[in-house]
Amino acid sequence: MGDGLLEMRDVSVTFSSRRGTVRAVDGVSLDVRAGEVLALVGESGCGKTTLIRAILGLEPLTDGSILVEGKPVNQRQRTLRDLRRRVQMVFQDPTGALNPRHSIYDAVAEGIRIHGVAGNEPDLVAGALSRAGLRPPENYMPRFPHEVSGGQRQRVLIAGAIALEPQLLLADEPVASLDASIRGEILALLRDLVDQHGLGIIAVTHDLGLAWNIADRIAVMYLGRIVEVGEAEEVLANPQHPYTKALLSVVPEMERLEQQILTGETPDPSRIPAGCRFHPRCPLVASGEAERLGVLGKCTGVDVELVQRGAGHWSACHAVP
Amino acid sequence: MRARFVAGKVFGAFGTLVFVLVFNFFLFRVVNDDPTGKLFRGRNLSQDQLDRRRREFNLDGSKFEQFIAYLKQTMRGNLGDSFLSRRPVTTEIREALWPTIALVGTSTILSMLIGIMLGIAAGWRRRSGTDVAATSFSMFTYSVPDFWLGMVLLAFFAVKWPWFPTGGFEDAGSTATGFSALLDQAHHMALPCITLTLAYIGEYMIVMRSSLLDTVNEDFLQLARAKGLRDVVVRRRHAVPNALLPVVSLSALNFGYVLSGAIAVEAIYSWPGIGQATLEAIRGPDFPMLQGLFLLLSGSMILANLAVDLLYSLLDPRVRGR
Amino acid sequence: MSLLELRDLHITYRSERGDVPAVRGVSLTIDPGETVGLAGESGCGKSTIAGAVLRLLPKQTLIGGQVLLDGEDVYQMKPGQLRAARWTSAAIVFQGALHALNPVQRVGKQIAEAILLHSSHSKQVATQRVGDLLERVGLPPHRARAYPHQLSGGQRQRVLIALALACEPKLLIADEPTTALDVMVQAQVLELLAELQRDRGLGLLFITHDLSVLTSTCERLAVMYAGRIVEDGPSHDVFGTPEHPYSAALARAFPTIGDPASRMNPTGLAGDPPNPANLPSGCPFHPRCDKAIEACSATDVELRQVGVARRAACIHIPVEGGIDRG
Amino acid sequence: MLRRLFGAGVIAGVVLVGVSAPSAVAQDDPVTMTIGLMQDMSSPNVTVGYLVPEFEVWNLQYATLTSKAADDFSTIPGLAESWVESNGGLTYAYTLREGLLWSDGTPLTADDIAYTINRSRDEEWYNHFSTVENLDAVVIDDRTVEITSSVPDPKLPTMDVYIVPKHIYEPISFDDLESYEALDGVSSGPYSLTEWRSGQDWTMVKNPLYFGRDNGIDRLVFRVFSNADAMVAALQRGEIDAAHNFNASSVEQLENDSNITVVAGLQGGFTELALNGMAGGIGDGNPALQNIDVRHAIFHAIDRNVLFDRVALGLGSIGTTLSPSADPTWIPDLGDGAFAYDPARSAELLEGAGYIDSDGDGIRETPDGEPFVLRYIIRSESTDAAPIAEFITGWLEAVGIGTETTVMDDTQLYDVSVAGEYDMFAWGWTPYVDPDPMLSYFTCDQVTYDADEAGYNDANWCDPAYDELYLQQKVELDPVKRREIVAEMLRFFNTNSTYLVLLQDPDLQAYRTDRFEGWLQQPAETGPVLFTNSSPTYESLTVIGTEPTLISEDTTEGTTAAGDDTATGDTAAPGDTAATGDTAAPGDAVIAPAPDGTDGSGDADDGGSNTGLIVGIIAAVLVLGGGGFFLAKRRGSVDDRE
Amino acid sequence: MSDVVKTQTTTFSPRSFRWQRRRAATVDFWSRFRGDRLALFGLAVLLTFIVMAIGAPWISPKEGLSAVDSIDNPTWATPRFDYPFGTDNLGRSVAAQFVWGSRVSLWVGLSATVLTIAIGSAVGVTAGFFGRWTDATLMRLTDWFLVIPFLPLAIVLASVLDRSLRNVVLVIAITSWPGTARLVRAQVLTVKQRLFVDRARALGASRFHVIRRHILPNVAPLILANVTLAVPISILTETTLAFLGLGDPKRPSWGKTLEEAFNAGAISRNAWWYYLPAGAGIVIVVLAFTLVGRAVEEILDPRLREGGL
Repeated sequence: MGDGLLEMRDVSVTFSSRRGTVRAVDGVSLDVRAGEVLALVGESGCGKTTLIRAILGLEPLTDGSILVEGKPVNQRQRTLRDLRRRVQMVFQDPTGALNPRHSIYDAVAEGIRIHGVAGNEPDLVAGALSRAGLRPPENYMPRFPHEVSGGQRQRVLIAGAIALEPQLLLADEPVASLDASIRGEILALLRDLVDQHGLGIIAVTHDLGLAWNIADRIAVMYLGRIVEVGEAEEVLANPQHPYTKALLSVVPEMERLEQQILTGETPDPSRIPAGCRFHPRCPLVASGEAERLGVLGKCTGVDVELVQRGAGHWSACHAVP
Repeated sequence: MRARFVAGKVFGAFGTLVFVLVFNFFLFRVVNDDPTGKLFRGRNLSQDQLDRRRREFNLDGSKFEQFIAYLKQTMRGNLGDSFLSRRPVTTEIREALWPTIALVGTSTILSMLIGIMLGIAAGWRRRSGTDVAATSFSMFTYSVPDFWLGMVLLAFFAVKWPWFPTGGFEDAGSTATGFSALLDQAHHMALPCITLTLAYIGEYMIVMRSSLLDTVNEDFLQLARAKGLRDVVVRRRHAVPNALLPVVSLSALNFGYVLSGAIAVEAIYSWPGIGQATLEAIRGPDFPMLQGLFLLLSGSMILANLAVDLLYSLLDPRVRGR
Repeated sequence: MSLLELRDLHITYRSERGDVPAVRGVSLTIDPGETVGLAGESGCGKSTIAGAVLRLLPKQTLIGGQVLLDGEDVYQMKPGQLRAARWTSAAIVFQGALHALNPVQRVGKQIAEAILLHSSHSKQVATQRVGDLLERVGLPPHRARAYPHQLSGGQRQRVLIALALACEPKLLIADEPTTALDVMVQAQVLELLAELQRDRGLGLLFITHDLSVLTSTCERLAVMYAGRIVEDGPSHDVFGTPEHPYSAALARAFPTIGDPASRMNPTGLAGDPPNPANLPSGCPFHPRCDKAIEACSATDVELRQVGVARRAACIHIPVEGGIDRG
Repeated sequence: MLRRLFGAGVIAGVVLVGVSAPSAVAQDDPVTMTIGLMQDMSSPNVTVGYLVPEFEVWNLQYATLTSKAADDFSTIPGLAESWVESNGGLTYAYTLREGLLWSDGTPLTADDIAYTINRSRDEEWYNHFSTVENLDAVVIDDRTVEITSSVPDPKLPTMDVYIVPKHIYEPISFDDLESYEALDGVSSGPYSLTEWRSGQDWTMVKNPLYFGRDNGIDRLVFRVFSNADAMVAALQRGEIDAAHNFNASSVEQLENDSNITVVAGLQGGFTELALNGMAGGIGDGNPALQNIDVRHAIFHAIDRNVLFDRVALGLGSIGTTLSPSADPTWIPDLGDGAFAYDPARSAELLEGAGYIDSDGDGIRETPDGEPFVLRYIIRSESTDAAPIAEFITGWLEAVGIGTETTVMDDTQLYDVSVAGEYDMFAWGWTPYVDPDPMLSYFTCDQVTYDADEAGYNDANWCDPAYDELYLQQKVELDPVKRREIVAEMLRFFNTNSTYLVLLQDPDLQAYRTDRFEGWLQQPAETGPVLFTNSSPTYESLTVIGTEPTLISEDTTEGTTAAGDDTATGDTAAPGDTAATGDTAAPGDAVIAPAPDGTDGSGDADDGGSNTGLIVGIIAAVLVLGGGGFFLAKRRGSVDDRE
Repeated sequence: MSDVVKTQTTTFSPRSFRWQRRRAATVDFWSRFRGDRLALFGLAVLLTFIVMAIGAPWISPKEGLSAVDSIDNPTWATPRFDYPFGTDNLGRSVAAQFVWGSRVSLWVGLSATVLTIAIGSAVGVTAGFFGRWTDATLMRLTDWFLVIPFLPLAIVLASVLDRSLRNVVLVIAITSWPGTARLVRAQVLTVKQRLFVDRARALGASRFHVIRRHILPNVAPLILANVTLAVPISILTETTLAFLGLGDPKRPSWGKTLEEAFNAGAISRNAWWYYLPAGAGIVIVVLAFTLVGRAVEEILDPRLREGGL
């Protein structure tokens, strides 16, 4: 608590679906400070996207609270409008996130108009475009999304977001849909925004390489929970949670690690296992390690909390002492 | 999952049916609240007699009582008696139903079959001669008003060249039975059936064609070819079953549409079916009959939709899944 | 004899808006049991090559050069011959597993269809074989009765692999088999492919944009750019010490965790992949190349030998190859 | 999948072969006469039905005590062979023929007659009640029944109520009677109804026990058409032997057919233009119509000759006044009251009444300065209503009266006429044989004062002087005096009422002359042959090429043992259409000059079935060939994608 | 933060750009449309008929329609110089009826379609966008309308209402909006799923803004394409109603001509000139609309041009 740009306390988001209650986010507490990039890592379906949508009020909270600059996020129209000026989001798929019928100018100007940002609109748009690396902006403004490349579209989205001069930027898989060779440029742009303008960024990703590239801190999410969080170097060099270790081991170029390929796929968030929710796939349980340590009963029966493992490094595992 | 899916669909259909029941009742009450006086005009009716009529037709109580009586009756399968003929509506409808089912059924099947075949031929080889010919033919028939087509066919093939009977379901007073009766009925049905078939081929053809065109670029067709399947096998096993899906849903809509839409064609060919019965009931106005007919038509529409939903789930496992 | 040999393959798509050269002179051979990776970004022509091997491209596509499958030119085959060769000489693991399976047919039937088509097995035998195949790819045999939508993405990809193995081809072409899969599932599928390749001595042509995946899976690697191979060679060498600036940039896009050089230093290429319909003159990479010199915009460089079994197409490589590397 | 579809296609092809096959109905031995008509029965039950078609059925199935002569509706023997008057004309004793039997073999006795009369009076059966209202019947013996009227009744001794079989009707309670299907087929007339297929046809078979003449026709089939043209074509092809109610425009073409005779029979039906007289005081009729000069101006503006030529195509005749009876002899000479077409006179009358076009827009203004515009309602259920409206509104505009037209079906029109919410409409009536009912409709009693108790007076006009005359004729037993009173009533009505009778509507009928002969018009010269008041035509028909045979004794010259009965008096007849008949179509033997354009497409009658077969085969070949084409296509396209 | 970034100035004018863009879109539309020969042909035919409908008073004097004014004409005349399509049973010129009838057919076809589409789109957008119970209620209603037999309902409605063109338009709209509603709703649901709607919400846009700026523009092409395809159906429905005697008695329409021909016995008389022109007129106009409609659909329907403009 305190100086955090964003504070989440025990945030839960549940949906009801035909198959029952889906606990997409299940008790997450996390802070983000100004001027840092937090990478939120996990497999698809782990709830990471739901979590950042909740920050914007796009999903109502079932439990817990989110404070942005100390002000709580709720579903009231006025709060939301105000919130959505200070917090902006960059979407995974820039092609889908841009209305094909709006010119790039209109796409960037949309937020400006909605919030009635003071100033000459074309100038504001041009400023945002050039900050996002689309220079000269006049070349881009009259064009339509399908007339520019994927990387440029992502820059347009970023321009639309920073045109409102937000404090917090939520980037949902910002480069996943882009060609490999141009990802770096976009990441560099994001990193720049943090370094130059002091934004806070939450970057949602499944790619640990991206975290290594730009993140100050990493939070690993599994089935609606944070299972490990800490400084990026620390987490990547010295992962504590078996899930983090497994994720790290399957990064192709991490050949020095023995691969720990988890069986099965991300489980169904409507049927969260009892005890440690990772235990059905946990290599420590599978290899008998947990039993040897005498924690198997806890693993299958007792829910697990985040425990501090070092400076700013927390993880949630019964089997890690 | 399967049983639940079916149950869900049946339940939905039932819900719609209940609304139709309610809607029918009020639709015709809004149209007219006490038809007795008008129905029996031209006959010297004493007040007593009028009152008896009203009682007979459940028109004496309040709207609400009438409604309850109507629901109860309908539940028991009693649709009341026709104002015009005094016979039970169910009997009247039953008699009109067979000719319409024969006509609409045959023409729906024919137009579907021919339409689908034309659609496949056209869509599989886009812009070929077959495609251009089939598409133009379909667009033309799609544009022709069915009753006008009926008039023209009648004028030429029954009046000018009297190859076909001018109308009716079979020869008047026919005592023929068995096959010769069937032949006679078929002979009478030829022109109205051709009319309706021609009028509806176009739509099936156009939908089938565009649906097939959508399917042609699917990856799984590429895979099927890569497996070494012949082109016709790819078409028959992989392309057509997928492309048929929209046609199936169209057929439900069309079935109901044709059933009631055959009104004008039935009128032209003196076809003693549902369409004629509807026209007469509207002219009456014969409310019990109209209620019964609307119930029948919307009921069969609901059934057709249900059948298509279920058929769809047979053809498309994705629908069944959730 | 090579399983597959591409000789100076040119492929040009025809459209109303003009011709689009997708592949411009690719030569490649795969020997039995060999794994070859083909890397490149979207639009570089790599998937087109997969289609070209089994002659699956649209009829009007212009094809130059030769595709030899088991030494026979695919484009000279008679229709019956071609159908017989399909799936037995080479099979494809398609990308986008959801669309590659017929949604209204049980997956078992789709596998059995291929078996029945290319063998004289009875239906029972085919069904049995479908079960075996599914087991081999790590699915319980009863999943044969499932429809594609009832399977998860990873399971579908396994089905596609089983389908590709149905007729015991000697060559497997895997076209982006792991794209759109989660990291963990991707690892599972990769492991499966590697296992199969080892067990059966399959030749494998692995096509993907993910250079890092190729490096860990394939012995040899070819990097494509704008319809051409710009570099090929043993995969670790290509990924670790790329000769072509494009390969280098691509390799950098996959940072090595723990490598301080890439920490807080994302790097990428400026500009966008070229539009195949409108390629830059000279070396098509030159507008994005940080080592471009004036000559690059005029000369299109062919592959040049760089040491043993390595080639790259860059003007900075001496024509006779073998430059000294520090 | 496709193969299965194709299989179905083959089946459909077979169906189509069937479809095109010739009608292979075996020609039965029984002689069948088929009559086409445009309307189905509403019910064959005499206590329920009310449309023209069922009256024909009843006329054939239920003999009446007395019948009506074909020529002039005079009373002739029916079930009764003679009758005797007593009690100053209040009581008649009827003697039945000997040995009368119902078609099921049950004897038909005086008991059946008394039963029918008394029960129908007590239970107020629609079709009987106006006749039997004041009657009481007493069985004297098996062959004698005595009928007494409580008031003087000029209709007697005619007793044309349909006698129903007591042994069938007795078990049916009052409550069940209306839903009785009446397909028992127990008949006392020449035919019994055996089958009715709603919307299609009904069949009557010969009653072998009928007391009258056997015409040699074993079955009558009435076939319902919904398309008059189709019916005409069917007649020309010999599918049917007679047709009732087709379009006037078909007359010329039928006349050209040498095997067909057209009859435009008059039965008193007429079409009138009704103006709202507002007598009931309810409604919102245009007050200008209260002015008799305005009404006469409207009447003079209308050219009935043109309507007769163009709408009626010269069939029927021009109407000059209410025809109160099916018997045309009731219509008097009107003299000046006939309102000839005279637009100048019309204009003059309007000017005189203060209706002047002061703003020069072609429409006159009322004395209050409002444009003089009348609402004209077009009946949707008559094909002639629209052309009549075309003409009338055109003529009214020509004399400066504006019109606004709306279309209504009969139900709606009935509603507004009862509510008095109209200015004018054209509709029609068909009278009974006795003039009383038609005349009664324009008495003040029948004016609608309360929408819940509607009367028949759709002109909303009444006059005490007229009512006075009406009451006089109602009890006048002297036929000559009664005729005089009626003539006076009609002259008064024509001049003072709000009715302008436009046309006498014909029943258009046509029959083939190659199978049956002896068609009879009722009344003679002017009447129709079918669907007439007492349907005498069937008795006189013979099958061409056969000798007529008699079952029992000849009855057409029935012994009239009536005492001093002057059988000239026309009597009331229930056997006819309900009052508000359809003004369907014009007709007469007078044929309008033929314009070009009609080639008698007629007599391509035979060979139809052969051609049908050929067409069927061609169609089948096409369908199968089409299938083959698809098969071939499939084969051809084997490799086109590889 | 704003002071960190130096203020940019630009010469870009959004308004003039928008006009420019619209003009370009129109030109683009036209150039695509022009590529479709059949559609061009259809358009030419339509224009001819529209000119004929508008110019009816000059082409054929109104008197030709009046029975009173045709008293001296021959009846049932075959086509000849002064009566190009012959005359009818009252001596009126069939050609005059044809010319004037095109007015009603086109007018009803267009206005009923506009009304149908307006109701259908309103319901579809509301249901699709607001979802939940609004959607459930509206879709139930739509389903009900879909299963109620369309033509009988139209006939019942038409027989209750006055016979006027306005009511014919109304009846057609009341009975045929559900199809459009479903189509539009489905499209709204698709558009709603698109990420740019999420983005707009994330930017703080109100629902109204989202509907106006994102949903409508993306549904509009579909609606427009639907208009051109719905006109033929409206025309055919009008014709059928008129044929069944439920049209406006005061105005000649093609359906009314056919009704009159049928009632007057043109078929048994072989008066082909009476019923062929009106029917052919319907076929040609409907066909022309269909041709144009298909082309417009192909150009505009977002489902057919995924990702494009």
